[in-house]
Amino acid sequence: MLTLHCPNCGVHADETDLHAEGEAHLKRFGPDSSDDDFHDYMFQRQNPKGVHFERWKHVYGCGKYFLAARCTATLEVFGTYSAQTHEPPQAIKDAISAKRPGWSWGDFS
Amino acid sequence: MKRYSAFAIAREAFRQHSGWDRAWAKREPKKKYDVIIVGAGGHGLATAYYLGKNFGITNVAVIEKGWLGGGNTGRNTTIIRSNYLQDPSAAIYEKSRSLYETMSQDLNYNVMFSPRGLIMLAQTQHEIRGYQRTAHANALQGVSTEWISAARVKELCPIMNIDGPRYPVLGGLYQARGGTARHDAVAWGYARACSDMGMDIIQQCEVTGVRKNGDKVVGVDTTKGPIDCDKLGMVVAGHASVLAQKAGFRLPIESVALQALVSEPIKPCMDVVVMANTVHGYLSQSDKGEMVIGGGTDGYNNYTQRGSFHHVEETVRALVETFPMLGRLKMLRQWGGIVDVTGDRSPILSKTPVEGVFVNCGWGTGGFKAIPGSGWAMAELMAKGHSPLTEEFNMFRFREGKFIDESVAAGVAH
Amino acid sequence: MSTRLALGGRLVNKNKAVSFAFNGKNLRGYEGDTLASALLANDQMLVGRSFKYHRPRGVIASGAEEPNGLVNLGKGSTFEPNQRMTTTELFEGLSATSQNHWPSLEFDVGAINTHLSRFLPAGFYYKMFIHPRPFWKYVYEPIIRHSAGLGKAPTEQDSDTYEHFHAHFDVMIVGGGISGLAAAHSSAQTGARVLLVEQTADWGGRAVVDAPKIDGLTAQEWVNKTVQDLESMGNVTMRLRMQGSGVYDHGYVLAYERLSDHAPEMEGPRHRLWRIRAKQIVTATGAIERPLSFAGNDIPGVLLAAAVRDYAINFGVSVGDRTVVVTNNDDAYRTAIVLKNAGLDIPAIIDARTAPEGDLIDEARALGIRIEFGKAVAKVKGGKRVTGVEICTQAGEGAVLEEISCDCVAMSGGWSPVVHLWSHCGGKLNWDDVQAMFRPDPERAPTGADGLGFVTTAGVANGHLFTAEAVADGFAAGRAAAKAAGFKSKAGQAPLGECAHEGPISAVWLMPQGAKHALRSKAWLDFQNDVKVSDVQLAAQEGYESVEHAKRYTTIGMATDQGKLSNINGLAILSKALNADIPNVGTTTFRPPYTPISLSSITGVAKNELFQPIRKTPMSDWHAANGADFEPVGQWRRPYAYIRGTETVEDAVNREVVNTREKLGLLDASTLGKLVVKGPDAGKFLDMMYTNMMSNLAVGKCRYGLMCSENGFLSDDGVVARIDEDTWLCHTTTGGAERIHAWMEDWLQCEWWDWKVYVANVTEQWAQVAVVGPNARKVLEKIGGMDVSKETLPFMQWADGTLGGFDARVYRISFSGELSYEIAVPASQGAAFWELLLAAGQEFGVMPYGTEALHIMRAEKGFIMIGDETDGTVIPQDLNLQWALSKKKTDYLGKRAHERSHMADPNRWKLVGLETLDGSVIPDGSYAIADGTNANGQRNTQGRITSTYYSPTLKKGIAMGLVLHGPDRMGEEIEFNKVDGTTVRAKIVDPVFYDKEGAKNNV
Amino acid sequence: MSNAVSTLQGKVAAGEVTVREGGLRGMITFRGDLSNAKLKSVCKSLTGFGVPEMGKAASNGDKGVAWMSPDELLILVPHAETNAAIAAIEKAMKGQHFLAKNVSDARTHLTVQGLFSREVIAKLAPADLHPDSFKVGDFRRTRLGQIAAAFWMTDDETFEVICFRSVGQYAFDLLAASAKAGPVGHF
Repeated sequence: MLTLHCPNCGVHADETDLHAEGEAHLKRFGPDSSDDDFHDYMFQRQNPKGVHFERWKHVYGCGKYFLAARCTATLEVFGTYSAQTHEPPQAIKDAISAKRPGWSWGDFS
Repeated sequence: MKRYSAFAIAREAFRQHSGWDRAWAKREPKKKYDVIIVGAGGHGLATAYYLGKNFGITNVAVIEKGWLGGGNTGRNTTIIRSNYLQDPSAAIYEKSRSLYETMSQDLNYNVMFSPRGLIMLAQTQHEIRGYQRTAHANALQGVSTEWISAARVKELCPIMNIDGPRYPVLGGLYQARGGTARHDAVAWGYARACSDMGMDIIQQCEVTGVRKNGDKVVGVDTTKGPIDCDKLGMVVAGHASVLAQKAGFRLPIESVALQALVSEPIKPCMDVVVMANTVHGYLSQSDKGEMVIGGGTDGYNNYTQRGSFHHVEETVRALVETFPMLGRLKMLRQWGGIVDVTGDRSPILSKTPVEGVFVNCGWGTGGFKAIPGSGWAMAELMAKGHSPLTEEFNMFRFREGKFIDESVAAGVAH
Repeated sequence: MSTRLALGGRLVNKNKAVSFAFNGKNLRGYEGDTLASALLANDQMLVGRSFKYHRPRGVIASGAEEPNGLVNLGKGSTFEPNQRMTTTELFEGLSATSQNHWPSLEFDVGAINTHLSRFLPAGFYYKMFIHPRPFWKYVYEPIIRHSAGLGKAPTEQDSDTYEHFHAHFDVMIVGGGISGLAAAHSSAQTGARVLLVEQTADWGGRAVVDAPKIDGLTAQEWVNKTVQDLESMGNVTMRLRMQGSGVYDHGYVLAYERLSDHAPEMEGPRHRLWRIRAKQIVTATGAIERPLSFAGNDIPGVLLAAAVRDYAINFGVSVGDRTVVVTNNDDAYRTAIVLKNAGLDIPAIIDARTAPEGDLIDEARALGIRIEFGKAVAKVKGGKRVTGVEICTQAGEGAVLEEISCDCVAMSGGWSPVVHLWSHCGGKLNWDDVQAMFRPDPERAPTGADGLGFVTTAGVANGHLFTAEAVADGFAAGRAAAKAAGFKSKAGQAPLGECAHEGPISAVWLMPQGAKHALRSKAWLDFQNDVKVSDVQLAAQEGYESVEHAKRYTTIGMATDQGKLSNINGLAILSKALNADIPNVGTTTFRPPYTPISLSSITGVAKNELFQPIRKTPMSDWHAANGADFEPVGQWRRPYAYIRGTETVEDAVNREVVNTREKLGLLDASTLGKLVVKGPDAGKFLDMMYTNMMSNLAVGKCRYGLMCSENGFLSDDGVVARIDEDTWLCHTTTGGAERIHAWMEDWLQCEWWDWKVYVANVTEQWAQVAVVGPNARKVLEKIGGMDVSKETLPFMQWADGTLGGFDARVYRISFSGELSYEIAVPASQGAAFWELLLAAGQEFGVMPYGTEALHIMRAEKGFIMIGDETDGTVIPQDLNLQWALSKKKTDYLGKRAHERSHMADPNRWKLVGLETLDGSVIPDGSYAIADGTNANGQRNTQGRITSTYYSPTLKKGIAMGLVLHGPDRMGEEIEFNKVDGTTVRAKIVDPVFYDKEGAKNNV
Repeated sequence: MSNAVSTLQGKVAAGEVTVREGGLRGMITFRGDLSNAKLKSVCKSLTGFGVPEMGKAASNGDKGVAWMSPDELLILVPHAETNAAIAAIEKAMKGQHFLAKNVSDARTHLTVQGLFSREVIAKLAPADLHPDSFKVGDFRRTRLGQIAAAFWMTDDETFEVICFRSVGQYAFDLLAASAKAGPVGHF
């Protein structure tokens, strides 16, 4: 039963107030993209056992999306941050590095 | 191997059962095998079994990082059915169901397959249409199912409240030869039979790497040292992504928690399996008398084998509403497993970008019922390079947009 | 015999007798008794039958770990099976029956199994019942199921009420013994918000029974004083009869409060399930005494030593007159001493240790009790009741030295800390070889959201068995937890406990250590499931070496006590059989709940009308009062049809269709989603959302739009209206409102966050009525207020105005092919507006119609329905909707997906109309068969039905379906299957069955 | 207007804690840049209160304002004045990117009043309702049973609760059942 801090409304939200929205930082590929790019965008997922970046929606709360850095093996939360970004803020990355030296995820590390 | 029978038991009874051998031999890995199967769950063991039984390939090792049958095989709600909508699904699940019919005899191990009948409840007009569509599809797929009335549902399952104020039962899709089996016994029975064919089942041995020569697999590194092989089958469910990464490719799957629970045992009161997809719950009674309850998956990636309680709450709420007598029972135990789900919620049985590496994963919440069929098909794929049963389940279908979507009619529950 | 003593019984009120019934026999106990103590007081030693062999069973414990004393409790709507009598407080009129026997508890036919037990070893059912095949389902399984199962199945709905409660604490302490109290005290002193829960009805745990001194006071005095202190503190919440049932991730704790189980007449909920969020959790859950494994240890009259003591001190009940104490540790001596002092006979203390020393031993000796060192019980004599024990040397194989007659055996194999809650969320254990127990490893605590440990164990649960250490450890744990929760420690004295010096335990896993098979096969590990030492050894012999294999193969630990008594003993036997160390074999996983909790408590208030929300439109009450036959559509309930008089549902539907086509129909369309999309970039945004162009829609006009998922599949459709320069109003399907709103927000927040667009879901602000039929305009003109003429308000336009005095927005759109207006008025006025239309429409033959009539009319016109023609696998091209796929736009959601090979495949099935030759209705879901079979032997198909109805307008069956190359095969006949194996022939036709030229609407 | 009625038409479940449907309330969803000066001033002029801090609400009788999200306010005005208020907003915000919609009838407004009203809410919502954590002036959007709801306190014993109109009956029954079940004795 997770609790995640919603950076949009400041509430430390219970999992039952939230909705998991899948992997974060997916890059959209539209018309004229290659089959491989489109396939990866639609279906290929990191699904790591460890550090993960994912989307959440504060669905019963402020209705806003946010992103979370979480460990799928321990459920430790390294931090939550705005959904309006293409990569995790440095502070989040540093927090992860402090706990999981040498981590990497997609293009991030 | 000493055959199991009532006579064997009687004989042993008079010598304190001292004559029973190990069900499966304890072996250290050889240097090389024709085939290595990673994952000694039901699917992995069944694959090995049919490689031997159907294709005479017995120089096989089944490698397990924990204890055999310790993954989802040993932590599911044991439902067996084949009333699927789409042709490829109906084919492999019906193959599977039919193999369950004779499994106890084939393996000389009583897996307690109990074709007690399974009902999928229709509680909305939309579900009625969906299940009638499935019934018509099944009729052409050679899957024996029938659409039954609410009254018949009540007759088959008297403890159900079909006049619930919220979602009255409008009818159901009934598969008379669907049912349950003893999950552990399926893994143990296959393991015993594989071992008897001379295959090595190596527990407590984790694969740490996949060794390749160019684009072809040549073996694996394990915690018990390197082992060579010509072909490698990855049958590790929730950990498929992790293992695929070691082999240098990715899979279109995600791992999430699926939870289940049992009540304290009570005297027999329910002789069928019931699935209620509108309210998301399914229920059966084990031979021990426990009411076995399952529901949908959790929403987020999770490798802990622990789920979130509110999913249990939703499932219990749904079933108490449908079966009011459950309210006075108690939850004895709840648990979780890691299931791997694909983009269309159908499994992957496929060749991979790495020559000689085959993958079997993505069964989501529906894996147990598929064990023998999946093993049968996977063995054929690995032995012959193709199988009509796995054709549509290849991992490249997502690229073409050629999905096998069962949620269409059946909802999500398995 | 077991009976009530003249003295003792700290928990019972001997001035208040309570009458109850067991198996129909009327008995009396006292207020404060448990059902178990009351039955023992009435010499009811035999209380049940075991699971597999139906062996006679007596109470073995005095608390939550009891595996034998299970009863059916109550009647009818409050009947409950498998109630544990040791935790069931006695109340006036309690009625219980024993379980798992036929015909009676004393004489049980199933007991034949015990004589067959040699034929029924662990896993016997895996090895037999294999042939002949049908016998498993029809013969063997029914027998096995019938003999299993313990309690009776309830037959009625639970008539009690239940509730949930959410609470947040800095520190939660589970267990109200002296360690828990000390922990609560120390953490509360820091100002932390503290919760202390105790599963029983009183504070103090074991200490108040064994009465050590704490801070110079008796344990009871210290407990009273501490409880008073805590109650006086505003930051402490204390709860009795409340169990910490499960610890979950991120400090979530499930706690089970039993409010009225002990007093069913009480008002209010029976159970309250607390959902707690605690920053830190301290588990001061004590320990459970282990049985010893000797032959006949399951015979009624053999109890845990501490339990025998509990019954004497707490309830003033003697389990037997002559009690033999069997032990491998000092603690059991307390039982001998207590009983001796109570004037009961202790023929002997059998101590497996060779030369132990300790205060308690001296005390027992001083009382003149015979003590035998290095000895063991070879076998307990008796059937339904202990009659004696055979004594042998522990080091030997069981040669009997002497038989001692007795009617009670008090055994103690040592203590196992209750580590369940610690382990639920991943806390790891260490094996303590000296104390022969698993202890929590503080280095490997369960970790929370911050990655740090959030559970601490305290006192006995932490392996500190002796009072002095236990209270000190509790105090320290409370402090540490508060500190971890962010509260600085204040000064404060840890309580000082004193107690007798006890010598070390010596692990005894089998008695005698060389016991032969005959003895081992009668030495029970799991009393409820009938698992014996020989069964676990057999499992090991057969290669079921993992502790999980052994558990599942023998069913040890799978009983309703979840192995509280059997797990460690079984594990030790398994380890020995494998020549492995206990820690290397490891434990099975601890899963919630600690003891079973009622499913009703999990449901809480959510049953019957509160099971799920029912969404209602402003006109719902009118529908209900006027014959509506509702169908659930998501959480909405929409009228399927309005039944009049004696007509059938079908009659009603047909009447509604015909009346609407010929006169005037009203549909409550309020559930249709209405999303306002506003902003400078709204047009650009909608062009991405919809497959067709929306940015160029003129103000005042409407356009039908399609939405696809990014995967290319049709997800929703509806009419979009351009309200003003930067505002659009998008209608969605009934099921679509929330889904599409979320979909839009997703893209706006996570992909195009720089676009200036706001979306608002105003679905429920409006009551929307579809006024449909040839007389539609007439009724609107009658109520008057705005010009709805063809000229002013042509098809696919909208206008604001007033109608009959109501502020209204009128859309000239049609889903039926008839002249049709959809009118939105504020929801608060919806009911009144609906009534107005009905009244005004009388002269025009107005009738309301339901969803089925709606479906039929749209099918007659060949309009698609999301959810019928679409099922998540259908793309617009399949429905011949290419016209709605904008060629002008470079991008929209789903466009790229449509470029994939399978979606561009010319062999995809396409939408057509279908007509049977005989006018009959094609069955729902039928498939069009093709020649031959596929590689898996399945019949080939070439299409399927998506919608099929009887058309009361055309007086024949009509259908729509997807067919291979369908549009190119007009007039061709194909066969559709029926579930009975027959087929029905149908002709491929244009899907527009009615008013092809659209004349009806063009007025 | 005369035939305007609220969801439950003022239904009451009286008891130690009384649950009451609050009748028609004027409510406006007001989205825009909350730091915008024009937005601030129109908020003040309509409600008498400035733009609240994150997670706060201020109300006085029929008028009030609540912080819904970083770009959304809920404006409370007398029901009859709602459209006029929206007109005022549109006038004031002309040229700005904003949205103001009347949602008065899309909502049900309930009050929960009595000694253990905190506990009635806490039976249904996962939020921390301890007096130290949730006070008069705080505003919380969360889950109430199985529906979304928002609430704030007008005094130590009174909660104002709003939810969607369609589930008004469910919300009322849920709260009434929880009130009827009695106090927990925690807060």
